[in-house]
This record gives sequence, C-alpha cells and structure tokens, in this order.
Amino acid sequence: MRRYFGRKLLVYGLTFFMAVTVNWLVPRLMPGDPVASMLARARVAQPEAQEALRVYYNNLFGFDLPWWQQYLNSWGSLFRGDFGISLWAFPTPVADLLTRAVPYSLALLIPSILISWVVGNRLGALAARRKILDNTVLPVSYVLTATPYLWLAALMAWAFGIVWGIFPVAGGYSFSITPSFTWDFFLDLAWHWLLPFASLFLVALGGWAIGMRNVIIYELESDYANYLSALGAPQRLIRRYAFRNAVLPQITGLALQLGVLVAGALVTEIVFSYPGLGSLILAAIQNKDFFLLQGAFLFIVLGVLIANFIIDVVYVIVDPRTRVGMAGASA
Amino acid sequence: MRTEALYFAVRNTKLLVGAGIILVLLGIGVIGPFFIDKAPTEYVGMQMQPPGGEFWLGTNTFGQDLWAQFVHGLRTTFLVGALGGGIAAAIGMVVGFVAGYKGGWVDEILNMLTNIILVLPTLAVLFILNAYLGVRSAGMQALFIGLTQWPWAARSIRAQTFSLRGRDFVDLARLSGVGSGRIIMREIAPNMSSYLLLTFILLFGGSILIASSLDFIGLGPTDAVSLGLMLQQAHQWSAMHLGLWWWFIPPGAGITLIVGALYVANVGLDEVFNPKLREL
Amino acid sequence: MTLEVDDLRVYYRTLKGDVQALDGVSFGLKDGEILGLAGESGCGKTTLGKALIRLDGRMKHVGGSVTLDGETLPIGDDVRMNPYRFKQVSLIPQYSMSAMNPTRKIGRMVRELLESRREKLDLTELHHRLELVELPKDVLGKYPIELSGGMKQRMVMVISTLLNPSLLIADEITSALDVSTQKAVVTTLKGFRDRGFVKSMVFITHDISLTNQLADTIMVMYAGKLAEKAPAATVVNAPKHPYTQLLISSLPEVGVRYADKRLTGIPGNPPSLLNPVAGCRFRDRCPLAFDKCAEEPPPVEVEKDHVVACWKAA
Amino acid sequence: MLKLDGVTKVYRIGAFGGQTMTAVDEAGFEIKPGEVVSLIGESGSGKSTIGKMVLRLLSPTAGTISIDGHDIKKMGKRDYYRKVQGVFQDPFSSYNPVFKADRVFGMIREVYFKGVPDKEWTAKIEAALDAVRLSPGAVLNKFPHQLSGGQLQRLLIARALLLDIEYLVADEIISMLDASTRIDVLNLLADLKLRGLGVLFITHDLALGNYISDRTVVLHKGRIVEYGPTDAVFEQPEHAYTRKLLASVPQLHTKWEDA
Repeated sequence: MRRYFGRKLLVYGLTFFMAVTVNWLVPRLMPGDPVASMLARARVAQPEAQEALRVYYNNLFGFDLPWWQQYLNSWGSLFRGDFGISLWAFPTPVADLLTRAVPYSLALLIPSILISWVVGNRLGALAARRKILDNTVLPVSYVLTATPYLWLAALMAWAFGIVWGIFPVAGGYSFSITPSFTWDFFLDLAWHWLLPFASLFLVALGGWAIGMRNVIIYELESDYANYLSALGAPQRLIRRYAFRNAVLPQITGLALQLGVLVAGALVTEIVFSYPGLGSLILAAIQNKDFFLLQGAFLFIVLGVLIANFIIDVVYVIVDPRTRVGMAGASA
Repeated sequence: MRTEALYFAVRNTKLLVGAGIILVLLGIGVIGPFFIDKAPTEYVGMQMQPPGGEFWLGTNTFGQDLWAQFVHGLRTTFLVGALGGGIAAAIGMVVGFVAGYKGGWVDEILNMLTNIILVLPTLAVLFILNAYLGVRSAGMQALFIGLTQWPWAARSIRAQTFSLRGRDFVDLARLSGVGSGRIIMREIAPNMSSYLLLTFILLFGGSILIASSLDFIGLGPTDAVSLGLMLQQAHQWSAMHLGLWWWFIPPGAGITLIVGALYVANVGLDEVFNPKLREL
Repeated sequence: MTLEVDDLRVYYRTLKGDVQALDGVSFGLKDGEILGLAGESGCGKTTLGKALIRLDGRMKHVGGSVTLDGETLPIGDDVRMNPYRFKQVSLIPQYSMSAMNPTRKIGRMVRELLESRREKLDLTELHHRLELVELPKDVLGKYPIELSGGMKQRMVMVISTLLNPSLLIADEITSALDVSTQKAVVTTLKGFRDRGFVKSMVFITHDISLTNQLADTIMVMYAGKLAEKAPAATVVNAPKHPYTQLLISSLPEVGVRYADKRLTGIPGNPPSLLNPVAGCRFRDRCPLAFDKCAEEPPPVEVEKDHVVACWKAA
Repeated sequence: MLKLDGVTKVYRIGAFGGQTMTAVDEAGFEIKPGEVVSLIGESGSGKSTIGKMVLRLLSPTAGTISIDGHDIKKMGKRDYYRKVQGVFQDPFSSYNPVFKADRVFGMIREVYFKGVPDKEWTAKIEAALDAVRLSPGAVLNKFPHQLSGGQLQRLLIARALLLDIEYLVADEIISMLDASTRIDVLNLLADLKLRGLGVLFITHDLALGNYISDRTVVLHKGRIVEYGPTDAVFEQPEHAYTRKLLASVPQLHTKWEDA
C-alpha cells in the first residue's frame, strides 16, 4: 500500500513540477522583452501604474540573473505564496484575487460533482438490464453528456432567468446586498448559486449514468453474479453486489474526469458571471493579465492534484483488494 | 466476421441514426459554404432579424447572417474535431502500442508520462498556451487539443496491447522472424481496429467540446468562424438579454447534435463489434 | 430415483439458426449415485449440466422434462426455478477461482446468500465442513483474494453443498487443476456423497480416466445425444457403442509406449448441430456404419443398466 | 545436440522490481537429434518458461543454451528460427483471428523464402501438409474458426516443417484437443523424430509423456527433480515428488483405491 501511494505521489509531484515549469517557460519563449510586451498588450487600469509595474516585474523576472537562478527564484516566490500583482486589478496581488474567488468555485464544484456522481450512479444502476428504463435514461444521458457545459448554462439562464424571470442570471449575490453573515445574504447566495449548480450537475449526470450502466452490465455478467444466480440468490442481492463493485471503477472515473469537470465549471461561471475562478480567468484573458492567468492555472492544478489524492485515499478505503492484495496471498 | 459486422451494422438503429445525423451536418458544413456567396463576417443587412425567409437563422446585432456563420462554423468545428481527435488518437496509439508491447522500462516511463498528462487539467494548460499566442488558427487549436487529449486513449490501448501481446500468435510471429514494429502494425493493431475506431470517435467528440470551451472563453481561432465562437460572441454582445435566442441556440444545438450523434453512433458500433452487447 | 430426465431438448439460439446442442436425452439417477457425464467438446454435456440448474441467456428449453424427487423442475422458467436452486439442485462451477464476490468477506457473503434464501446459517455445521476440507475457520473473515486457488475451490465446494442438495452438478471443475489437486477434489466430492451432503451428483468432464475414479455410472454423449450409459467399469472395460470403444482405445495410459503400441484416434470431426442430418450422428466417422444408420438408433437397454444407442449393439 | 546448462530464470515482480521470483533454477539437460524428450511438471513448475527460453522468447537470467556447442545467444534470430521452431498449447490463440489460418505459412515465406516462385512454394506447402496428413483443400484459404483444433495444430507443425528445423518445442500442444483427435497429433510428433528431429515435449500429463518420449525430465518448482530414460523414470522413480505425481494420475483401468 505504501508503494501504491508512493507511486501516486510521485506522479502528482512530477505533474506539479511540470506545471510550474511550463508556467515559467511559456512567457520566456515569447519573442522580445516579455515584460514590455505584456505591459504593452495589457489593459492596465491606471496608466500611472505602468512604470511601477515595469520595475516590479523586471525585478520579479530577474532577467539579469542566469536562467537557473530565475527558475529557482520562481519556485521561491511560489512557496512564499507570491503570484505577482494583477495588471487588471492593480495593485491587488494575484493571490488575493484567487483566494477570494476560490470559495465560489468550490461551492459550485464540490456539490455538483458529488451529487451528480451519486445520483448518476443510482440512475445508471437502475437502468442497466431494465429495458424500459434503459431506453429512456440512456438517450437522455447521451444528450446531456454531449451538451457543452456553456450551452446548457446559457439555455438555463435564458429560460429560467430571462424568459420566466425566476432566477437571477448574473453574479454570486445581488448588487443591492452587502456580504454579511445574515440569513438574507445566505438565501441570496443560494438563489444565485442554484442555476449554475443545476446546469453543471445535469451535464455531469449523463456521463456518470452511462458509465455506471456499462460497468454494472459487465458486473452482472461476471462469474460471481452467475454463481449467485445458479444458487438462486434473488436479483436484489446480485444487483447490490454488482453496484458495490461497479462503484470502484466509477471512483477511478471520477479522478479521470476532474479536469473536464473543472473546465466545465469555469465556463459555466462565465455564463452566469459567477465570481469564481472562471470569471477571473475570463477577465485575465480579456485584459491580457498573464500573471492572473498563470496564478489561476497553478491554483487549478494544485486543486486537481489534491482532489486526486483524496480520491486515491477513498479508493483504498473502499476496495479491500488494495489493502489485502499487496500483502500477498498465502499459497 | 466482416460480413457479420455488416449484417449487424445495417440493422443497428443507434449506428444508423448517429451516422445519419453526422453525415447530414457534415454535408452542410462541407458543401454549404459553396452556396453562400457572402463571407460569414460580412454585414449583410438588417440587424437583429429573427429567422425567416431571407436569413434562415436571422441576423445578429451587427447584421451578420447567422446561417452563413453556422455553415462555416460547422466546417471549422468538424475540422477541429477530426484533426484534434486524429492527432490525439495517433499519439495515443503510438504511446499505447509501444508501452504495451515493449513493457519493462519503456512502459514505466511512458506510463508515467501518460499519468502526468492525465491528471493535469488540460483545459487550463490550453488557456495558458493559447493566451500567449496572439494569432491563433483552427489548425493550431486542433494541434494543441490533440497534444493534450491522448492520455486516456494511450492507457486503454496499452492495456489491450498488453493482453494481445500474451497471445500465442504474437509469439508465433516472432518465431517467424518478424520484427516488433511489424508485429504491432500487422498482428496487434488489426485485432483492435474496431476499438481504435471507437477511440477515435470519442476523441473526435471530446475535441469538439474542448474547442467550444476554448472558443467561448475567448481563445478560439482568430482566423475562422466556429460554432463555439458564435456562442462566445452571442454571450459577449448580450444576445440572451436582447432576446436574440436565434443567435445562441443553433450553434449550441449544432455542437450537441454532432457530439451526441458521435456518441450514439459509437454505442451502435460497439454493439456491432461486440457480440456480448447484441440483443437477440 | 432422485432424478429423471426425459427426452430433454435444449437448443442454442444463434444468428444462423438453432444449434441442437441437447437433442432428446433421457436418463435416471438413483439416490446416492454419481453419474459421470463424459464426451468431447460440443457433445452437449455442459448444456445438459446447465439445463439441470440454470439455462444461460441464449439457451431455450425446447422439450422434455426433468423430475427431481418426484417434482417436475420448471427448467425453462428462470424465476420459477429459483426456489429449487441451491436447496434441491446445486452447482460447483468451472470458474471456482472467480465465483466469489471479490469485495465481500467470505463469511459475510455466505451469510447474505443464505439470508436471501431465507435460510439460517448454522455456524457449527459450516465450521465442521470447513474442517472436513481442511480449511481453517478464519477463511470466513478473509476476502477471496487472500485464498490460494486450491482454497477457493474447496470453499466453493463447501458453499455449494451447504444446504444438502439432492442433486449436485460439478461442471468441468477439475480441468484447470494439477493432477495432485484433481485427486484431492475428486476424493472430497466422494466424501460429500458418502456423508450425505449431496444425494446424487452429475460430474461433467472430458476426462474419462478421471470420471472412472469417481463415478458409479458413466454416460457418454456424442453430438447432443446419449451414446452409451453403463456402470463405470462396463464403459471402461466392455463398451458397446463404437464411439465409446474407439474413444477408450485412443487414451494413453502410463505404461503404454508409442514404440510398443501405437494408439489411434477417431478420424473426422463431430457434425455441425445446426440442422444435423437425420440418423445416427456418429455414422460419418463410424467404421461399422451401414444402411440402417440413416435411421436414428434409439437408446436400448442391452443388459441391466447398460443403455446403448447403436444398431450394431442391440 | 540442443543443450541447456545451468539455465536459470528470475522474474522481477512489482513496479520497480522490488521482489524476485525464481521460475527456473539451474536447469540442465539435452535433446539429441531424433529423440523426444518430455518435460513434465505441474503448473508453476517452470516448464513453459524453459520452452520459451529455448525459443528465445525469453532470455535466461543465467546459464547457457547451445546447439552443437554454439551458444544460441550469439546466433542471429532469423538463422536460429530456421533451426528451432515451436508449437503452443492453444490452437485458437496461435492464429490471428482476423486473418486466414494459412497466413502462418505466408509469414514464413515473407521472411525466409522471398525469392521462391509460387509454384515451388505451393509444392513445398503441399509436401508439408502431406507430412502432417492434412489435405490442402480442407485447410487452405480458411479462417481459424472454420477449422478444428486438431487441424490447426497440424497446420502449425506443417509450418515448422517448411523450414529445415532440427528441433521442435511442443508446449502442451494437445492438451486442448479432444480425446479422439489428440492421439493422432501426438503420433505425428513421434513420427517427426524418424525424420531426425529433436522434440522437446512439454506436458503436465504423465501418460502422454510416457507414451511418446525417449527421455523424461521431471520439473518441480523450477528445479529438475528427476531426469533419465523414460522407462526408468516411470518404473523406478527415485524422487518422492515423481512418485507422488505418478500416484495421483487417474488411470483408466485402475482406481486410486486399488493402486
């Protein structure tokens, strides 16, 4: 088991290392003086800040130093939590902008991922080998999973927000309300949260349902299921076992889908102007704020790696084979 | 075996419906632009016209013909999907075949690389890469998508190759003095041809979805019109608030239709190739 | 009579039509009797075994009946068959290595299985039986992956016979085993019968030498039909059906050397069972075939307990 | 003479080869032209590993395999396979299911007989098929699933005969065949030795080894426990393991209780 985690951590470490390196390398591969060209392209809010930024970033990039020193320095500032200063929201540090946005993104992501996973799995398990359900759940699931996150989000915003006017279509909370620890504010938050959550949830749901249906059909054809049937065990028991075992590959699937789900959340946020990382990234791209963009990138990579690790731990807890298998069976 | 696959193929509704939709849309994307003499970005007349006789899908706030954009957009979307999916499938195959067949250290290293890119949130990587590129072409977009989407394909091809490598006919080919490359191409790959096709289809659909996200966030091609870019513009110019539903519904529906049809055709094909899934 | 099978027909549905895998087989099984069901691949022995407990999705019951302890088994109806399974008819499958749910501890799986059949788990009896097959009690607290292949095989044997079924079907359970393990498994099965854990048994195998170690009666099948059925010693030493004769004489034994005595096989291949021609299905390969063989030979009891389906033997 | 000397195979297990498993431990025996040597062992005995090492599908961790004194490692693979060929256990796994069965001949031609004109090649194939008692019309131009296991295994022997082989490794080649057809394939193998071929017959079935071979090697957990003329091994086994093995064989005419 130690070996299992060792390997996983090695992969995650290397991934993070690669992400940081790419992040460091990309601006340096651009032709010309990166700081000058970036500042020239960026839409800096205050013109008087230009000079201050130039000095600051020349210092940060440290072009007079040998490349390896620059590289090590970038790691140094990373560990200090220094992601630079935003051009767009000068003079706010990038790290501050990101930490303010992250709770909103997590509030969308975590519930939508977990609930869609649980509900999708149930749905898929119900559909498997039941003709009528299969013929309804499956096509709907395929449509959902083929829908771009952003389009479903736009459809929902249009239908519920504009045509019927039930839900707000922009922001994390109403402009008229100031953030505070009150019920009113909380309800307002939830009201704004519901549509983006629902659209994320729906698209993800389809994929889980399809995945579960396929895995469970495979499980229902496995030897242990056949043996139980031959011994007259009721379908209930066999399905319970099959579901339990089919959940395992679905956990792995969750880890593999994280990147896609995060990406979906980012564009959904943009549609709803939800104040999470997605909207920040859009602002960074529109304003050519590369520091903000790079900071957001590292945040996302780190978040996904941590989530992956949590899933690994859960997997080991849920699958007894990972725990006993390595110890070696007595012959 | 071949005739049997054909027998099931022409009787498989999923495959027929999926392939039918794809062919129709592909036809519109390929042939359509020849019947439209205006450039998709040309200002052709009335602004914010709802769909009607002259402008099938209406016009946007600038008075651009949305049908022209849709038709050209379909073309770009198919191109990016096919190219991106093709590149990803090619890399996935090379990595998967080599890792699975060679085993040992080669496998260890390739596997590690695959896993790294697999856990990397690739859309975020694409943001960085595309953001730094000032000018972006659809081909470039497809290339980057292909370069980041191959890992899961490599992983499953590796697993299949690994199990085929243990079959006696591979050993027998080695005993006939045939080299590794030829064994992979001529013994192992033909046994997975249906699987490789399925992989390509899934990557095709996936690439279209990723491209639409990139387009939407403002990192789409700067030299073309695509369905994703239509959605981006619709969003940027508040089509939703202006009630111009014909601006953002058709492109999104187009993407969903293509990807959905690809997935459904994929399931159909799977049933055709895999006797276990056939219903009797 | 524990078991009576009468003119049983089970076909396989395929694209090209029905494969007549089991085409009119009748036999009986007495209390305490072990029947060795032997034959080559495609002879219908596995189909017969499945027909007695659970048809798989592509098989259909075309005709004939199975009576166990005086009750007719609804073999064509999966749901109605359920109450009989495990309690009256049970199975040791070919796939013992993977027959147990990999993510459940074995003891818990057994308990849940019994509960689902509304049976109480008699722990003392279970422990006793584990002891008989030389498994420690603590296997019940383990996952299948923690057991060796031989241990899994024995565990499945214990589970399958836990409710003392009238009829136990053992389907090719020894074909993947080493000779020393084969011997242990066969000895255990015999012990189960002697202790009354099972009343009667159908032991399916392609290995006649092994069947002979265990079975009281051997039934040889060919191309979906019964060829010969007789006490084990008779089948081995004085077979009457030409197929059985040729088959027996093609088997090498330790002590028989190529240089001294060259054995020969049976030329040709078994017929296709999609639209088989009428008459004796062995006649293409049979050295004794004559005109009459174009008619189907009925199984005839040529002497007590010795049934042969051949015109030449009657 | 094909000779194994101190041949050992150690597998590394685990991701980075943390543990090791010795599959074959210092095996040494020889096969002379014109004789059948059977290698008998249960699963996990290392018998197939030895077969694969002789066929150079695996390389030994230690020890040498030589033909007439030449280390096989130093021979080019193509030249080696001209002399030594193999047939495996599962006839259906030995053929690529998407191609016709006679492609196994085509592969040989492509590598070894490129310049041979069609007519000569056809004659060569017919001769090889004749040697394994197959009629060309019955087996050529067919897919593997259209042929029986026995036919497929014979085709593979014919394939080996196309080359001027001196040694054949037969790894459990009849264990998946039906009883009524297997003995004929076995006889065929025995006939090959009359052509001067050395055969390494790998099997778990003692009766088969006893029937066909001149000398017998008994393998247990990677080690050779008994090695000698077949008569001696079967009639006066010296090692306890061989005796136990012999006692477990189900005999047609004797029951275990009576033995």
